[in-house]
Amino acid sequence: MSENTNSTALNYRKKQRKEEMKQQLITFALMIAFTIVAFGMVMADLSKLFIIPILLVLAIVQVGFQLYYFMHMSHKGHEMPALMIYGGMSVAFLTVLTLTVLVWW
Amino acid sequence: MSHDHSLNPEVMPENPEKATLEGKNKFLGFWFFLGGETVLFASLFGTYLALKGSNGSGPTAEELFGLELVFIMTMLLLTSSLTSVYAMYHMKNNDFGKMQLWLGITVLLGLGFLGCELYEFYHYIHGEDFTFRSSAFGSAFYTLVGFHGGHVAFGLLWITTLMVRNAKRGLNLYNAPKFYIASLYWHFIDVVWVFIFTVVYLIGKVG
Amino acid sequence: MKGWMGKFRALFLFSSLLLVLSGCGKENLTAFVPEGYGAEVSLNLIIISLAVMIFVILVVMIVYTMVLVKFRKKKGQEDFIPKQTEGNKALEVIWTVIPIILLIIIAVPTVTATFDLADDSKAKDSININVTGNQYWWHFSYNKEEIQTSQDLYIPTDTRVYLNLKSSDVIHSFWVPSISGKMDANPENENTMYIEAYEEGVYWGKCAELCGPSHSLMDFKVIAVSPEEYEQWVQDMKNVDPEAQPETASAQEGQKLFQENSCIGCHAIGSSPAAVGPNLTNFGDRTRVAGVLDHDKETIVNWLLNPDELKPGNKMAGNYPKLSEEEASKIADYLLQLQPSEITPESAGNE
Amino acid sequence: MSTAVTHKKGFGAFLWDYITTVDHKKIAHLYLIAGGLFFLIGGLEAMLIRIQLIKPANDFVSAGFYNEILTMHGTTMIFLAAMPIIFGLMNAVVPLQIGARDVAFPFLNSLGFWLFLFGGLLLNASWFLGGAPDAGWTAYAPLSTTSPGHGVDFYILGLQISGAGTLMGGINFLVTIINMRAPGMTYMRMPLFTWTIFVTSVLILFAFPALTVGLFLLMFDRMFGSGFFDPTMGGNSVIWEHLFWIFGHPEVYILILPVFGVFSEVMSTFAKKRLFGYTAMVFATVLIGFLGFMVWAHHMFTVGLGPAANSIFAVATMAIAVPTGIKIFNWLLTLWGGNITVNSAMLWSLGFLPTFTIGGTTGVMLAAAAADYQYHDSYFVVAHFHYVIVGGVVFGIFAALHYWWPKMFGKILNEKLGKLTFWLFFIGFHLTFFIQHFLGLMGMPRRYWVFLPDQGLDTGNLISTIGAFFMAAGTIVFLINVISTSVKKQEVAGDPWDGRTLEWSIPSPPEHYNFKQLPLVRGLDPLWVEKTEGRKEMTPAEPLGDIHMPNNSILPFVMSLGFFIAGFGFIYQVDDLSWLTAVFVGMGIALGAMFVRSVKDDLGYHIHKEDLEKGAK
Ligand code: HEA
Ligand code: HEA
Ligand SMILES: [Cu+2]
Repeated sequence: MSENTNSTALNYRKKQRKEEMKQQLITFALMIAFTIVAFGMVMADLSKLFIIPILLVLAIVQVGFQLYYFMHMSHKGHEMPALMIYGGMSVAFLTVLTLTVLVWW
Repeated sequence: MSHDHSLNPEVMPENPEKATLEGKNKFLGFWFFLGGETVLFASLFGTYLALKGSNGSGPTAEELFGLELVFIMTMLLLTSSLTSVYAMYHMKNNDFGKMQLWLGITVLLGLGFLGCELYEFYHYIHGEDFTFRSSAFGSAFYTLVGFHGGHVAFGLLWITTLMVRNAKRGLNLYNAPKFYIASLYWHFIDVVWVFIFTVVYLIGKVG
Repeated sequence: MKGWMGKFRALFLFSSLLLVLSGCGKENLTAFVPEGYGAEVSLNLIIISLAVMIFVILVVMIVYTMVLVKFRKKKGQEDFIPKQTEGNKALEVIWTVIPIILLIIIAVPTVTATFDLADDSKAKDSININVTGNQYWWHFSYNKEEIQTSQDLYIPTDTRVYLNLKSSDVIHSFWVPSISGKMDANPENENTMYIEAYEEGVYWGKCAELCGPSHSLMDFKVIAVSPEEYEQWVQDMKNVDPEAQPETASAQEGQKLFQENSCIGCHAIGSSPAAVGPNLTNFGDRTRVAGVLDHDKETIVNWLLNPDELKPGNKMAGNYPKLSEEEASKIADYLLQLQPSEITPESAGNE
Repeated sequence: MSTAVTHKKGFGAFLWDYITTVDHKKIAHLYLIAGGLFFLIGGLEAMLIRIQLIKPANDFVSAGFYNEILTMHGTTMIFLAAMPIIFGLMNAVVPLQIGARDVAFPFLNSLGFWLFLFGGLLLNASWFLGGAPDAGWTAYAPLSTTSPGHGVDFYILGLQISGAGTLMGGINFLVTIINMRAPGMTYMRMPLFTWTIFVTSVLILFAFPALTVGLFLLMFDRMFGSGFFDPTMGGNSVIWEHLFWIFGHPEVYILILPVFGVFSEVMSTFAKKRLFGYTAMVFATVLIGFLGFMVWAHHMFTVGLGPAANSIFAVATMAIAVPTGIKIFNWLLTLWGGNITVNSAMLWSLGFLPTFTIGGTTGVMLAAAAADYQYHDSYFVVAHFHYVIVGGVVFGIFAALHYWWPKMFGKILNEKLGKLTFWLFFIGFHLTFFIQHFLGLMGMPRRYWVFLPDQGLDTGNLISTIGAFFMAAGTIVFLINVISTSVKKQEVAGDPWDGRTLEWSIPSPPEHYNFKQLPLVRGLDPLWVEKTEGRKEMTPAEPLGDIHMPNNSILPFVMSLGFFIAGFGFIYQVDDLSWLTAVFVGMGIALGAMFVRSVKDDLGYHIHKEDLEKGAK
């Protein structure tokens, strides 16, 4: 590989990263917005049945942002990490579900 | 091939954290560890949810929690997540100084978060007489939030150690994976916090 | 009920056969001879699943034997390299589908039976008994009738009796194999199950959840009597006078000792709810002392002198002043004459 | 066991070598020795149980002591014997089977072992320090939270420490299998043992955290006054049951899957056939692992979860019979049409098939919730799980030891003694446990210190105890075999069984770098592929070059020792706060060692090409 192609490749990569950084900033803005919405809804004292599902959805989307944008799970080479994270999440889901539903008074 | 190839690479490759076999292993192993941590925190969340009504004669979640401080803490931690993204951005551009700078900011934000949390606990214990031993709810609350806080503290220690240790010698293929997984860990802490502020504080407040 | 009884006869024959094969279990204890509804439902399910399992095991064993007979290395063929087969789609489908069918055959009655045994829709109109597990004894309180008793649970035959199980300390499990399967008594919530005995009898019950050193000594009895006898028992128990004077002098002194030595602080006689120790209202009618020991004066004296030796870790030991042998004997006399009812285990045809 | 080289070095150096080693083959030896010792201890406890139950109302041991023995028997066998021995096998074999020079994290590998060992020692120290845990291996609260003395504290800290080691092992093997396979070794060419270890590691990764949390909560309740399981504070003991079984059920598959792998290897080797239905076997393994996480409440049918939950978990549990059945029939068909050599390793495998089928089918019977109301916590359950655990896991371990002994130690175990071991153990096993199915239904609950006379339980228990003595005899014959083999002078070639997989393509025992040149894998059963084409060795995938090796380290030992000391501190600070010093000292040592580890570069070293060539004959 000659010096030249090497550096153009490097520049290209740099540019790509800049693009990505921009995306991440947008993600961040969204996360902040979501958080504010979540807190706002609770402070506004809306109906419980209405808020709780929305709160959970907001949280899940935020976590998706973290995983896919901040932790780069969308990049290639993350197949196994994704598999194990989803595996962990399924077990986590069952665990939380059981402990909320099947421990009774 | 010299011994310290990974310490003095001629060129930084595109993904320095995954350029060596050791790096690849660390990267993968750490992700898997996070998969396990997911179950760990799920068990704590489940326990908390099962016990959050058991406040005995003490305050309920709704009476106890205030949202202002939690909001500030959330902002601090979310921002620190972004700053550690910046740090990794500069790592990939092989700009060690900027990476250290952003990591430093991350640590400061984390410290802020931890400070708020300690203040909150102090307030509950001395102001509200709500402790680890008050009721099953108390035990579950402090355990869940405390486990997260412990993770934050460990993360701060870890990142600081990495920064200090490598301050003089800069970035190389041996420490790049270490920086990278520390930042993954930091994001994960944020992921857990998102659920804590949603499930514990916000839903707790809603009742 | 009649249909079930018919089947029950057939089952009885089958299970007797099993018992012969297995060298017998104790009647009134074994789950192989169901004497109650729950045990019968469970045994039906056991037999269905056992039949399927025997079929599965037979199939495996037949193939296995053929393999061992036909394909062991033979003299002169040491170097024979068999064909390297990769697999066989048809076979694989067969041994996936057939087990699924077999499992459905078990799953359907399982689900039916599970819902059947959990049915408490009629609980309101039936006899309800609160059962409390304690280290290491059982307490029964008939809430409608204000009757309190321990260790021996009297129930009428052919009637569904609902039990509300709870524990006062650690987890216990209520099990009377010949009448019904078990249900845990948890410390923080109440579990409901029902039992129904077909025939009069005294059935052995056991604690089935590890609860401490004397876990294996936490036996109790279910005494099933005819509904008329049960009614009478209820009347007798309701009319108990806790202060009644015993007849013999020794027993009278025993009564005094019983009160002075603070026995009464933990135990109770009459319908006041029990606290730390078993209710002794009908102690004289018991089949066993402390659940497992022979019911005679000597044993009771020994028990009073040194309960920990007979039942390690029980909560009576050390909680009352030391007794002389004479005192113990008097207390035993007092206790043995506590026979408020004519309905006793004998009425059910003892053991 | 010891090579000539180590002898020359003297015993001190030999010991130091093992304490600091990061070589997976030596760590395997450590796991096998420690696990083997714990197996003997657990077996001794089993013998005490059986002697106590030889006749009704026996008073050979006291009631409290019986509970300690039975708790320690279960805990020791599962956590300190079966799992570590399996870890030993996977350390010995997996890197060789995938054509790797090492595991992904050699340092963590060593740390995992020392954590397990120190955790196990801590647990067993309880015997000498006022009494062992006595709440059953399941440690149900509130019995465990209220159990007097320190027994349960030892249980908590011992398992916490050794559990951390296990989790590391799991992650390590996952990464090893994913990242370190030799060129050409695709996933669908991996030997079945490697596949089962892969799935097992996933199970470890997701199951152990639940136990970790459960143990923490138990610890907080016992030591720091929290109220998770204390009903008076609003706690709920059912949470512990869930957490324990969310871990506990996958745990039993963590035990059984690796030996499924072992049997697959042994049967195909000695039938001289490739594994029948390889793809289906892989699929079944994954499916068992997957389903294993959805069935835990079948241990809780009598807790009162309600008929809907019970039914769901019952049906989910039954579903596991399908993939397991696929395995059983694939093994039978592997043997079908083969040219079967029946040696010791094969005997254990052949003994396994009917035994495990019985144990598995009784498992499905247990899964029928309404019937389980009768079986639960009775000897029927004891019979079931010994049929699958002893008839599956222990038989599998014996099969694996006979099969891989030459690879690990360069010597073949004596065949005559091997067969004697098998027959004694096999007969004893069925004598002991078959009758227990009936005992259970005849009304004998488990965890009973005594059973009463006149309840029809005498004969069955007597037979059961007699059987246990046969098993003990079998075990002793095996020990004799091991000792006499290791003192014998004997040379074994790399490939004594005409093997099929990569581990048989290198010398026995292998060099510490395993493969001089990484092999090129050209199919399933790579060595067999080469053999059918008339070659005796693997084709290398790379030219001879320098080999990078990790440095030995004492730090894992030090770290584990630190946790061990801190463990004592935690246990005794309840009585006397000055024990907190031990907590600080211990944690200080452990954290200090971690600190050293993280600031000191550990780049390993290289074995040079020239030295490798010199070594070549
Ligand atoms: C290695 C360990 C191991 C294994 C592999 C298994 C395998 C299984 N186990 Fe077992 N089990 C234990 C270890 C194990 N178990 C332990 C230790 C306990 C007690 C813990 C304690 O309380 O202390 C226990 C307890 C236990 C219970 C709780 C009992 C109770 O406490 O009341 C149940 C209930 O469902 C159960 C079910 C099963 C089932 C359905 C399987 C299945 O995986 C079995 C599948 C296999 C087969 C079915 C055979 C082969 C299949 C065929 C030939 C195909 C055709 C078959 C059919 C159509 C049926 N087990
Ligand atoms: C891997 C798991 C495993 C293994 C291998 C075994 C092996 C054996 N187990 Fe057990 N067992 C459990 C796991 C296991 N068990 C569990 C989890 C429980 C439940 C505990 C609880 O309820 O909490 C249990 C419970 C249990 C009980 C029920 C106790 C009760 O409920 O009261 C019984 C009773 O018979 C028993 C017997 C045996 C026997 C006879 C063996 C035999 O196979 C053992 C054979 C081995 C030997 C006999 C070794 C002999 C060695 C020597 C004699 C040499 C000694 C010398 C030196 C030390 C130098 N086990
Ligand atoms: Cu299970």
